[in-house]
Amino acid sequence: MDVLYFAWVRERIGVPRESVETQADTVAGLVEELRGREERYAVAFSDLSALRVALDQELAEFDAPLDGVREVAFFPPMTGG
Amino acid sequence: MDVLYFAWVRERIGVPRESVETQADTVAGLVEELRGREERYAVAFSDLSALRVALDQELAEFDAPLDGVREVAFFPPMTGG
Amino acid sequence: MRVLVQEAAFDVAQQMRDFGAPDMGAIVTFTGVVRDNDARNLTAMEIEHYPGMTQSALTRIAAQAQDRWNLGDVLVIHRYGRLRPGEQIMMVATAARHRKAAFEAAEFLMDYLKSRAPFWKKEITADAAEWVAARDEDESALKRW
Amino acid sequence: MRVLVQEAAFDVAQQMRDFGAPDMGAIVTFTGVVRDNDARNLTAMEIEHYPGMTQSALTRIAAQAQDRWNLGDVLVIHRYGRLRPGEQIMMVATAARHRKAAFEAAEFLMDYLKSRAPFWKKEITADAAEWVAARDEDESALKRW
Repeated sequence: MDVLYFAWVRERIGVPRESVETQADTVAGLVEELRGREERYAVAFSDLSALRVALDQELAEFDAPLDGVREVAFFPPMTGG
Repeated sequence: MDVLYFAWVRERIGVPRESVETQADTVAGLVEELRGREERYAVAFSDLSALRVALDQELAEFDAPLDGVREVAFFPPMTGG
Repeated sequence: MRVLVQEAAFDVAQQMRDFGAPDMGAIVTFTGVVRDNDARNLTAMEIEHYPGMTQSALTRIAAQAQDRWNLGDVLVIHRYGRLRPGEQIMMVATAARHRKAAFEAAEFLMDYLKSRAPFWKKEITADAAEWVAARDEDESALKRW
Repeated sequence: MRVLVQEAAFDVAQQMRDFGAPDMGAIVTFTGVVRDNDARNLTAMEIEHYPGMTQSALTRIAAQAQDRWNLGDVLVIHRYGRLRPGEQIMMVATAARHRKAAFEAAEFLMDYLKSRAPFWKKEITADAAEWVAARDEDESALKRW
């Protein structure tokens, strides 16, 4: 699936998007996998309360299932307006 | 003093303004005098709760003194905006 | 601050051209338009006012809003005379540092214009003319402030 | 309904030219402007967004407002990219029969744009660049609705 990063999440991980192969059932599971990859992921995902997630461009929770999802995006709380 | 009427008060009394000689101490006293003049005044001033008053172009209460006042205006509740 | 009482139509765009101030991040405007009545036969809305008092009453209301919300700018325009459905009656604009203040100040201005500015509206139809009655909600809206 | 996500500047006057609808007596607009920071050394505000999601998120928020307040018209414009102090970031406009609905709908739009539209702001100064943090008040403002 495609994994996208925005704002400081993007800066910490160093890329705006990447393709990820995962067996995780939920967003939380995917986050666990990513954290185990490299330090920069562990840093970016160290505090989930500071992050938001969207599945196929809709806001979701971290316990949401990944079944059928093609695009996951991680970002800090939005600051529009 | 000058007495001004607006909106339906003006229409009921039939003039937009007139000069009035009064001995009344308060607005309420002036209203009493006017009511006694003619039917059209009695009709216009029949329900004081439906009226507002301004003294020298500032909103006032019916028990306000007329001392030094040059212009009294009677009108229904305002409907600006 | 700009307070205009006029019979002529106004152009919102032109009024907003120089509106605002440095460091004011939020601008709110309200524009009132003559609506047709429920029977859809409104010919005109006639707006009477108290010439000697109107400008000073509006200026006082605008100054109160400016002080209370630290507005960087404030604008009030109110027309009088005979207006047709669809015509703009009035507008207010507020510029504040943050959105909450800009919204509150604009609502304050509207609540006070409704019940404390010396205007009276009359609805004219083909066969009748009726003064618009003040609504209890308009008077009680002032309690919020 | 009009929802625009764009890098280019917009002209409020031009956007408002055809705005509104018959029988809508109240029009409220909100315009957001880039404010300088407290140290008065802001060079630019950089606004990042999530291109695939932005338009649909804004459209959903606008449609919610339209349904809930029976708006005759609704407009949302939000820019992205590099903006200088004083530039307009975004605007919303609402047209309703009465003023209360027009104000509420505009405040609803702003509260949701702040916390539910995928934009992120970064303040650029001569020697630093810092992401603007979301404020707890902005999140809790949503509870009102």
